[in-house]
Amino acid sequence: MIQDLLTNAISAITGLHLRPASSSARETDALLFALIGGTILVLGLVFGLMLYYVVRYRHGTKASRDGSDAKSWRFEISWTVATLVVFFGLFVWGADLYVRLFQPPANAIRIAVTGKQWMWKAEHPGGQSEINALHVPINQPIELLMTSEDVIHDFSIPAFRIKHDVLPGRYTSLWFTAVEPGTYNLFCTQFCGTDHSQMGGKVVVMEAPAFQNWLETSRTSVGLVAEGQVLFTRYGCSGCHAAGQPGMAAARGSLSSVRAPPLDGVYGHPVPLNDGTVVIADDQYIRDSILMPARQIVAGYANQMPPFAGVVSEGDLVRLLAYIKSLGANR
Amino acid sequence: MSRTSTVEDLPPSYLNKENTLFSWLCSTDHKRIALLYFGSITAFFFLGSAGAALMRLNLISPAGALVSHEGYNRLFTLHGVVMVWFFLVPAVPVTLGNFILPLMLGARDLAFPRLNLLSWYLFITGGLITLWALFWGGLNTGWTFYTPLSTNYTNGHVVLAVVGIFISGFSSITTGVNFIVTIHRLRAPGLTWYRLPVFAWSLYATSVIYVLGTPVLAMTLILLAFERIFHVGVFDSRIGGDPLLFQHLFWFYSHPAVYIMILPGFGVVSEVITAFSRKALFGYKFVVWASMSIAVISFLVWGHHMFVAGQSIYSAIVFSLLSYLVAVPSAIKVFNWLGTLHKGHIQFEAPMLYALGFVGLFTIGGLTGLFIAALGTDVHLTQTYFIVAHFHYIMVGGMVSAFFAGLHYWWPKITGRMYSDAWGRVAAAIIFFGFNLTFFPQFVLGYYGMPRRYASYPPEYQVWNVLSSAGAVILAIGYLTPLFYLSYSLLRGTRATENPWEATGLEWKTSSPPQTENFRHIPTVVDGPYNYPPPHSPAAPRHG
Amino acid sequence: MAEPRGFQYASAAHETDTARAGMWLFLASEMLFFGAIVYVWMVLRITHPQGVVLGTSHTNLILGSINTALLLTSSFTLTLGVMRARAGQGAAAARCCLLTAGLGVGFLALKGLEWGLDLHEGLWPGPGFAPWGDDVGGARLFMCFYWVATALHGLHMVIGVGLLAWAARLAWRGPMAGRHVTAVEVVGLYWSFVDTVWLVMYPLIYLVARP
Amino acid sequence: MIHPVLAWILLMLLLAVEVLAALLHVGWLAWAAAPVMIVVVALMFMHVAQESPLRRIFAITGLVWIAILLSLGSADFAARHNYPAPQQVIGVR
Repeated sequence: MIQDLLTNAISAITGLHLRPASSSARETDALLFALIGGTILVLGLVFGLMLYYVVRYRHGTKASRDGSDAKSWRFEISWTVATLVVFFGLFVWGADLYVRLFQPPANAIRIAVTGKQWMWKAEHPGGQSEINALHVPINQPIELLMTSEDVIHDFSIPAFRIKHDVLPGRYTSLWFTAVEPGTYNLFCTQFCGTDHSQMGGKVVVMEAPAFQNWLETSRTSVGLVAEGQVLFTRYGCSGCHAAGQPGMAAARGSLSSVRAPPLDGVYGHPVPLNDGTVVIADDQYIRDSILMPARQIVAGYANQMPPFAGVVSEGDLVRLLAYIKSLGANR
Repeated sequence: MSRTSTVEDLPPSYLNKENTLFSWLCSTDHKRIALLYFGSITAFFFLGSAGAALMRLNLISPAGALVSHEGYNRLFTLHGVVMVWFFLVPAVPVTLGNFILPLMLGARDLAFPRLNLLSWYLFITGGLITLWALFWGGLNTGWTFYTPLSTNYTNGHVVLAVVGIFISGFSSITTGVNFIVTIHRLRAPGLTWYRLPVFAWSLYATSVIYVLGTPVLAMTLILLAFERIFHVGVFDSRIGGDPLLFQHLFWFYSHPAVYIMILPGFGVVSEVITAFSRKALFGYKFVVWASMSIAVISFLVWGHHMFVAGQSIYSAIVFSLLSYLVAVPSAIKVFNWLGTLHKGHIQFEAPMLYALGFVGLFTIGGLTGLFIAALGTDVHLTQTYFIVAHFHYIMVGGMVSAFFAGLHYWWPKITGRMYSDAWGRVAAAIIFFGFNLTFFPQFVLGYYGMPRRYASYPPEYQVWNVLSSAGAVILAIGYLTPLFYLSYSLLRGTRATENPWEATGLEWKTSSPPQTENFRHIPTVVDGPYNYPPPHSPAAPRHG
Repeated sequence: MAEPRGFQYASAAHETDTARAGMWLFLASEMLFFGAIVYVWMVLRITHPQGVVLGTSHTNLILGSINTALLLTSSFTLTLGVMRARAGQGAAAARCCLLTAGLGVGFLALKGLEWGLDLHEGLWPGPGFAPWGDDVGGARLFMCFYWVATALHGLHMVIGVGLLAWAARLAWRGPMAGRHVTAVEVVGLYWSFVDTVWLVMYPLIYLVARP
Repeated sequence: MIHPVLAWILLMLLLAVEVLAALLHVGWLAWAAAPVMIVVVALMFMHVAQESPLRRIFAITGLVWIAILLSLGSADFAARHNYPAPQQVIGVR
């Protein structure tokens, strides 16, 4: 726990997890640092003058007050004009960046992104689809064509310094060129209801050969798992069971507010039950736990889950199983 | 004068004229109505703060330490709705403004005293209805009520909350009408426009926004309620409606509303800084017209809340440019306050400390506003904790500090009692420190990309969140301290003289607390505001 | 010179003047209220031109026009009332107020009839929406605008009728000095304002996009 | 001051013009008649011309603010092209 905190602290304070990872991110950072520099200068001036004045001109000092009612309009005009000029410069700089963020290059690969409460689905041109994840090759412009099935969401990748709202009934777009391989956070940043803070995932930036490999391998089995994940949300499983975010699940596991056992890393592993026995979580166990949850209760939890027998069709059950199986590797 | 004297010993004033509950609840005296408002907004402030405290507690742990996701969503909705509509928007105008404005103008009351009382009843009715919605079933849309989440996808009591906000909106409009007409029609003889104290000007500017912005919010809320009740409406994308239309309408009010919150603060701080620098306001006319131009330009910039929302990029560019324009008058004010300090005779009573804190925190808030007015950086920073930090620097660091500055400054006039200045200074220092510790880390979190309105978050954000929560504890102590020493002052404070700060302004030319008619004889004004004479002798204490 | 009722005023004229100023400022606020719904119409006109045309083609031009005439006439009768009140003819002023209120009730009755016909025709934007053609969705959006705009205007009319009754009562009873004139004048301002709101709504609903 | 009866007759004529314009598809005339009618009501019935400058300023301010809302607000919709995305459509036959 302490060690975790320390590691997190170092990463958090240095911002290592947020080095600019796209071509535009570096430009955004340049403007940001210019703004930070200017802010420090102005703050220094304001705080400095304020402190200097309140000390020098505090009641009772002998500092000269002559000429304190001198005409002020020269000062007024000069600082008004000065701020106007600086502000106009900042405006032009920011607007230039923004306009370019809205003009995807012609050779961009188009990936369709759909947001819904509370998950992201991405579909590649080759038919590969993924849930709460986005795999992209490095140094290749990517354009996301995004829409929502319900409320307004927002697709945000802080490491790329970009985000855009995802609206129902129309397409919006976002483009980037990743320049650093790695795995980055993906967030929904427009408040979208109960599990808004869970509506995220990972953006994985890969070298071209690795990405080709990923495309080849994910063409097949991903279908059932992806559909299973949709059902996992639709049947309300995700309301209580943490899944698909190992870090989050681990953090949750240590807390008393958890209402149901997290499902990451469950499949194929031993599960202690509250009658003292231990079972291996195989297909039959998962199946029984969905249809008749009261039969086997995981140690440390109360049974609050309704039975899904007669609710979940056999086809859906297969997909849910595939999804929960896929979580087995997340330990 | 004995420290233990009771109300009955005092000379006749608005406080001891009649003291039945009925006489307070049916009073049309602006001073008593101001106190009714004081009571209600203090309650709302501590309620909203409690929501914030629970949120900060929850965010100590990445997975959420306290409440479920739904619980967290309800908490920040409660915090936002209560703080925005039932504390920040009314705060200074309806309390300090209501009390001081007629005194400042040399008037016996506002132009429409019964309307003033009605506005309090509207406010409290709207407030109670909204509270009912917030507690009975809860609300999880955020204070912004974005469609279609609020219309078709939430099961909170949206309509009820909207009705409450709608009703309290009427209170804003009636207050605004009352103030503007009063300033036009009830100034004392000789009190020309350029002799008006800046506080009166800033209330005028605020009222302009009340009167012209609030009705648009009212219509927006009606359209929202229509859509929620009938499952069809102009924002419904399923039949081709546009959710962005809601955002345009909503921000047309809600951006100027930000200036409703801060403009009166500008006024208070101008009064306090001049009084404790014993010097006229530097560039009085510039400060006045800066307030008035903010009231106008603030209506031209609402689109900067929608840079990544899907509006046309041409609109975004225009709104960005206009947003920079509205920053200019704010910058002018900061420079003018500094100019006022220059070659003054500065004293450090509690109100002055709060005012200086305001200048510092408002400057930080204003400068970080430039980051998000710039389109390129806004794309990264918007919807993150950077936004949260930015507007809290303006709203809490700025506005609440100004509210405290004004409260301490006019406290002797309102209550007729002095408070412990030492405790006031201690509280000001605690608040300044606690505030920075709470909200500065949120700038860093925002830059690192942590989204706002998150009940749980990836663990790499924890350190800064813990720092922020620690600051919140200190801030809470800072806000509770005045509650104690001001309550003590109410009961046992020494009697205040007519003008304990030796300040200018008509409000100091009547007894403390004032009588029901405000003035025995309406004063005639012969000179401009802040006409402070040079101090009698360099080291002489001014009072005591 | 009559004594003012409020102790904060120098004279009764000061008080009357201030009341009128307050009403004008409130009307400025009301302008923005209805301005917002005009804005909605404008956006629909830009984004759904065909839908707005389809919606407009189903509105009842005859009833709408009769109502406009009624409302204009009511504003006229109230202006006569204000003139009577200023001339000190309390009873005549009260009669004008009541006549105006009667015309207002007539407007509301016709409006109710129109709403009934609209519902019968299937113009409610919910399920069972009848109009068919290009951009039905846009027509439904237009009908959302129509119902909200007319309902809110109607609500203002109802309030106006109440205010007229109040002003008529004051004018009937009181010596026509001071506040009775003020009451009729201020109510007159409000009523004529609601009239101008209808003068904006009328073309937006019935005329401009009529095919 | 013109007698209100004349104003009323003028308004009725303008109303007739408006209706005819709509029936004969002269769109601009329907547009143009309405502001004239509003001006007539404001001048003849609300006595704007006789009002003090203060109250005229109040009225004009309201109009200016509406202009802000309409112009800046509709600029976005005029300058934007929405690419509609398929979604569930409710209640249409």
